[in-house]
Amino acid sequence: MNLFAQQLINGIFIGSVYGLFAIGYTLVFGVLDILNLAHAAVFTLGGLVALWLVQSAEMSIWVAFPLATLFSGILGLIINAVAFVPLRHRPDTYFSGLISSIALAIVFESAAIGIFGARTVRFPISTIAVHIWQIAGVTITSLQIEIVMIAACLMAGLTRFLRRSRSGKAIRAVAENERAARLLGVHVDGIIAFTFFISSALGGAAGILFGLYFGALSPDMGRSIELKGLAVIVLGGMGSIPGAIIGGIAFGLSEVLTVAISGTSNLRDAVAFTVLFAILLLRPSGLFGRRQIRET
Amino acid sequence: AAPAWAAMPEAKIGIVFSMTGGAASYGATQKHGAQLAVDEINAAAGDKGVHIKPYFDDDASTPQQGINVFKKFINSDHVSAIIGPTLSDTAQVTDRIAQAGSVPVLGVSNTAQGITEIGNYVFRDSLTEAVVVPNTIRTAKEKFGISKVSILYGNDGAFTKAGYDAFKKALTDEKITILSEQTFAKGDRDFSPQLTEIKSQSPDAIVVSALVEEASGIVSQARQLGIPASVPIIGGNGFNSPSLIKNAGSAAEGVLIGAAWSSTASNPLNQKFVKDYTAKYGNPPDQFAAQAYAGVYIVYDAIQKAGAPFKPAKIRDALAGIKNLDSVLGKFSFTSGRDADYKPVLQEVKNGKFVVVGE
Amino acid sequence: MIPMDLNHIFTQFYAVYGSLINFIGINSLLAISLYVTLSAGQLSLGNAAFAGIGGYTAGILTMYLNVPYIVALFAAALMSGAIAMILGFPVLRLRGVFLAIATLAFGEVVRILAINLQITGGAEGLTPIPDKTQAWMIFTALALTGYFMAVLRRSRIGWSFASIREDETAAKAMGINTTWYKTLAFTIGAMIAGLAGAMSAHLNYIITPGEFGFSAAVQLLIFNIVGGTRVWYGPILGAALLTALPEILRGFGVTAGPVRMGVNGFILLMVILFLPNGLVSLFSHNKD
Amino acid sequence: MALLEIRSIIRMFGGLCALNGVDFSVEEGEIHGLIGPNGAGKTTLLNILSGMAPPSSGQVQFAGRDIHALPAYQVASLGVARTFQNIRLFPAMTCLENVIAGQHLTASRPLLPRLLQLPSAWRLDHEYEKDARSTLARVGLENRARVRAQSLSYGERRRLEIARALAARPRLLLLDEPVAGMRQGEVTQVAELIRILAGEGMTILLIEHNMSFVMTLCSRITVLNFGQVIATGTPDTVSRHPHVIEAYLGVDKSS
Amino acid sequence: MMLEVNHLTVTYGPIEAVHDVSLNVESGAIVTLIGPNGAGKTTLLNALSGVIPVRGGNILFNGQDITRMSPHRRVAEGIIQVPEGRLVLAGMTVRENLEIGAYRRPKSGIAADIARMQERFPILKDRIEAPAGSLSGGEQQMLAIARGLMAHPKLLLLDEPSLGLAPLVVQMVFDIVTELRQNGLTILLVEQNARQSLAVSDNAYVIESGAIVLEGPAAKLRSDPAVIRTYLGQGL
Ligand SMILES: Nc1ncnc2c1ncn2[C@@H]1O[C@H](COP(=O)(O)OP(=O)(O)OP(=O)(O)O)[C@@H](O)[C@H]1O
Ligand SMILES: Nc1ncnc2c1ncn2[C@@H]1O[C@H](COP(=O)(O)OP(=O)(O)OP(=O)(O)O)[C@@H](O)[C@H]1O
Ligand SMILES: [Mg+2]
Ligand SMILES: [Mg+2]
Repeated sequence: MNLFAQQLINGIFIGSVYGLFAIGYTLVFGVLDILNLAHAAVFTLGGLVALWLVQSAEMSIWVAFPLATLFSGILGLIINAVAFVPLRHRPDTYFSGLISSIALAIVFESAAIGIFGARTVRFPISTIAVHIWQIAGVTITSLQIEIVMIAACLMAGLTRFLRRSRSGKAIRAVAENERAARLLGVHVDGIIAFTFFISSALGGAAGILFGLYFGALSPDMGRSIELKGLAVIVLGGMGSIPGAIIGGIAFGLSEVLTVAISGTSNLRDAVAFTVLFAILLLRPSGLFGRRQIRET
Repeated sequence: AAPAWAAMPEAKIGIVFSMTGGAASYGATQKHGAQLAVDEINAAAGDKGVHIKPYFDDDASTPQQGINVFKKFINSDHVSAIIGPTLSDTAQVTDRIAQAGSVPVLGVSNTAQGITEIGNYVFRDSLTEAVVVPNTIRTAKEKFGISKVSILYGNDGAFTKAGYDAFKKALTDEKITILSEQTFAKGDRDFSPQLTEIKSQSPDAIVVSALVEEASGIVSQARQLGIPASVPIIGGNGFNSPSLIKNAGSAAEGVLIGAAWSSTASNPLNQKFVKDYTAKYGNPPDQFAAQAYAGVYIVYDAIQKAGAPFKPAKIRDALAGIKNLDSVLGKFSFTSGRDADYKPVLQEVKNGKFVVVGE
Repeated sequence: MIPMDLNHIFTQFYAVYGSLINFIGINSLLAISLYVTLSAGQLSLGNAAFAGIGGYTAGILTMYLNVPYIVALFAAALMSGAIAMILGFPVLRLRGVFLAIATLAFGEVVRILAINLQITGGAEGLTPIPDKTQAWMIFTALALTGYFMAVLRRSRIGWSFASIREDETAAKAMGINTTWYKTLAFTIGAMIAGLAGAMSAHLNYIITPGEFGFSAAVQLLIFNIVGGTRVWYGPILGAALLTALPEILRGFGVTAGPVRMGVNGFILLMVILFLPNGLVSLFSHNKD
Repeated sequence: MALLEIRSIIRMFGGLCALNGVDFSVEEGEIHGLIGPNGAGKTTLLNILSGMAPPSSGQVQFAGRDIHALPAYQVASLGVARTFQNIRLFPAMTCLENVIAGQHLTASRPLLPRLLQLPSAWRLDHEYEKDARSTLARVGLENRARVRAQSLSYGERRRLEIARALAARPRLLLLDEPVAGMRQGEVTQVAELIRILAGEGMTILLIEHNMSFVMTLCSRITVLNFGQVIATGTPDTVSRHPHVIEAYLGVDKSS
Repeated sequence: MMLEVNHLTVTYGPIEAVHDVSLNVESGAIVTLIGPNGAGKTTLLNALSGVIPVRGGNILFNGQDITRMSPHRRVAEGIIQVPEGRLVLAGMTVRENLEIGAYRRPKSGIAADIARMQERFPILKDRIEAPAGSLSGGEQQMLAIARGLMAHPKLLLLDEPSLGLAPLVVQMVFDIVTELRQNGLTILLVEQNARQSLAVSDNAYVIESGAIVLEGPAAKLRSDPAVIRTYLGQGL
């Protein structure tokens, strides 16, 4: 029983990490209807820059965290300006944006290798105090709780922001129909840039938390989470913030439960992706996806 | 006119590692090791001695790029010998090209089975897990009285899979019970589900086949999840890197590592290498660097024996004849099957250092 | 004297770049395999997995069963095609990125199976696969598929694909059995991919699960977009440029490692930004 | 037996009953109008007739065959073509290509002669293209053949949609607001075209809010309100029907 | 003069869709623009809204040159367009559509305005929480008009407002237009229904192939034989 409880906690935790990564991802996806495949690179760079600030600039993590998050947000603005704005009005913008963001991701990753080296690095042990609790044989760390809390707060806050606030509605309006939004007085280009900023800042923050928790940062760390992040936002329903978190947790749980139930992890990813596959067949627009509106 | 090398004999060597892609972190230290050796050799050769002209290249961690690089080395650069590539997958393909082109190739990190069986031009100085592991398990059993273990390994990479095979065989040979086998994938950062499962089985030890990127995470998360320090973690070549200690910190204490090289081995060549490398690059070397460094010296030895004009075939013969060469790895020979033949070491992490605890 | 020299230069060139040329051929075939599905408006990220299925099928047949190579090639194409057809009916109900992810998930499952199965050689891959692929085979296959695609455009199938790509609902209303045509596109694509995978396995001596993961799938899309998706030779141009790019950069003395990777990415970015219709716009004068 | 028989069609969207037991029939060769207030269920009914969406219950018979359970492409292959209220063209194709794509059911393009590059394939292409051009000419778009559909104006798009539907040479043509966005002169042209088509034996069911168009063109009209038929008959009877005036027409102030 | 358009030229690539058009809209007036399909009416309105670039000429709004002003600032200035083809935000609810309509104006009074719109178009009341994309064509058109009014425009550009509306509702829309004018709103109207639009307008322009071919007081144009022939007709 303890074992099972521990696995559930593991699943919720790793799922929240996926979700954190996916929130920013899905935000841009929802607005522009294009995938920003440089998101994983921002995730990586956010973590690496925070590490650099802590290690080389000898800052406290509490200073480095917001600075690196800000830096990631600015990367988002750069991605938008370089990889998306020039393509905005091309007929193939969907695919070309996909590719240009990959191209930029390659440039970012090579820059990361060039600047930080290819090896895995970690935050100094003293960066953040971690408490470990053993409750009834179940291990929980303070960092885990913090990460799950942050994910939950972000989900609630962002959802509310999108539903209620003026800018949130403007973001959704741009997502629905850019031309209409423009005619209604929405500063579309500004809203898009703003969305990229928020999205990338979130991506960078996720990278920092990831690095803090797992104690491992490397220039290619975005790669392994990229695919899962993609799976998660589709599972949750594109553009849906609760979907991203809940999809993340669902994905995390399916991974962990495979291990718990089968006792071996050989098929962990296979099961996770099969579940994704099955859910898509049952609910073609994901768990929380927008319902198909009439076409005729 | 007389060729340039008549005055200053120069042997061309192609050196290819994964500078980008999934194995980039290993390729980076390999290149450092090789570069250091080349610089030392060329400095020592002075005006008269045989120089090495290195052609460095990147296989981007993929077989296709590896093939292109090998073809270029052989047909365009006309190198006399090749060192690399980083990954066994790639070597499976590229070494056949070297074989077909009759250019000797020395793998310095390929550990998969069957690589040297490709042909008589294919060598390696990397001890395979199959050589290192039995010794590790035997010593560990004697020392800790281990009778039941859980295994955790990466099942999607040739290196970690080969390590697993070797561990499994050694454990069976030693009649140690395997409680469960868990796997992970390249790039995984979270190992808590597997470790939770393992914890629940209360093994005497955890046997792990992983490269250092994942190994550090596994070691620290195992301790974080409350697997007591009295349950040792046993790893292979992949663990043998200073980053393990750097990244896992105190959790790394007590980890047992069977490896092909030890940074603390008393061998003076080795001590000098560790010192020079650390001075030059600011980081202590890992096993990848050491094997690459040794590889350049091994090839250089063969080159000198073969002599100008450095015909690949003659270098091959000289390589095959290497016996008890002094190297950072120890007294180095090739087996008749062109695999490395020297003594592995068993190390333990103590007070943040690798300490040799047996052979 | 001169002909001999030319001959020498040619053999020399082929010795150095022969395998590069072969890879261009194989990658072009893979790119076209995706082009087929794209031309029906479906983004499949499963084609790399179909190449893997083809590669393993053919490899197992020639290695263990001594099946003649040509038969193995056909078997590979058929196997990939059959799986695509079975997969297609449920999956092709999905649209856009949902389809892409479902096919990607399929690819991941195939990859993980290949890692865990005995017959595929697990993580170490299937090796040594006999070396049977020759340049002429690759380029004959490429020429035939290229021709097929060029001609298909003006056929009933081609028009149906185009209609579905433009507006699936309207296509249905015009009497087009969209499910069938989408499955057809998916299947043809998978067959071409399977063939390419089989040829690649018999060129490289080995096939490993790592070869057809996410990045391989995306790479095929990159070939298509960089080359241009308006005409059948677009994907070929894209595959040729991007496959040769590392070699070209090497020729210009761009050092190995992160710098080359960065320059690679930068060039990719430039092509996307400044050639709106891909490389084909350099060759066709059809302006918009 | 009428060409199209619609019996007790009900269509629910969640709790909303868009069609609530609709019955009427369309005779072969007639021009039948379908009118009613916004949201009455006209487009929903058209979707059901063309197989784009199944009814919640009820039957549709076309030429004696039940078609309410058939997928859209099969309904189309029986000879039913339609246009869309919110215009669904193939945006990146030219006008000519849109019409050629619309020939799916009528053009045979065998693959083999094409693969062998036989002249017959080219001849067919040529023929079909000529057909398409004359179809474009029927809706007055002959000089826009090479223009992409996405750069047409609203009214031109409507006409191109009609042309594309005609390319299928349907027995029954369903038009959803064919003259929306057209001026009087243009409306007259479309009305003329529809009359000619009916004269050629085509049956037409059309939805329209342009009353002078409907009243002068249709031989019979069915009026829907809240998903139910409130009147059906000749333009004269319908336009005098008090329910219809109250729910739909109102009292025309401008005349 | 509220709106002054001088020698305006708009192109799509090589095609000139609007050619050297000059027109004026006086404050508080209703001006109708009529012309055949493809004449350039929508193009002209889009140029006024700033969503497509202008090739030549200029646009003055209350004396201020807005030719290069970005669309959202024009909206802030009070120029609102109800676009052709509705462009409702399909996935957002009817209420959210209306709220977004008021994006550029102060928050106060939005709820009251929504209530007023629901009164005008009862259907919007019934479906207030439904996604706009599920509405019927005509219902969406009503929503688009209501959404435009939510902005409290100074100059309202209406592109075919009666498109797809039932006769009763068309009547209502024209009633609203007259009512708005009484409240001092200025309107530039593009309408298929030339007869009715000329009836409520002060001035009118006829545009053909991108150029103004006729202009004058609406009453005068209503009796122009050419206009009668092509735009008013006698029914069929
Ligand atoms: N997919 C759907 N989901 C929810 N409601 C729908 C859907 N489709 C139609 N409706 C509703 O059903 C009713 C009928 O819609 P329909 O489009 O058939 O009307 P219509 O008669 O064509 O109106 P109009 O003349 O305005 O085009 C409307 O109230 C509409 O909101
Ligand atoms: N995006 C575009 N690209 C190229 N040409 C266009 C584009 N939009 C419109 N046009 C062309 O510009 C001309 C004017 O179009 P516009 O939409 O302004 O006409 P309109 O007067 O509004 O017609 P309608 O009454 O049919 O709505 C037309 O010839 C049309 O084909
Ligand atoms: Mg309708
Ligand atoms: Mg218009």
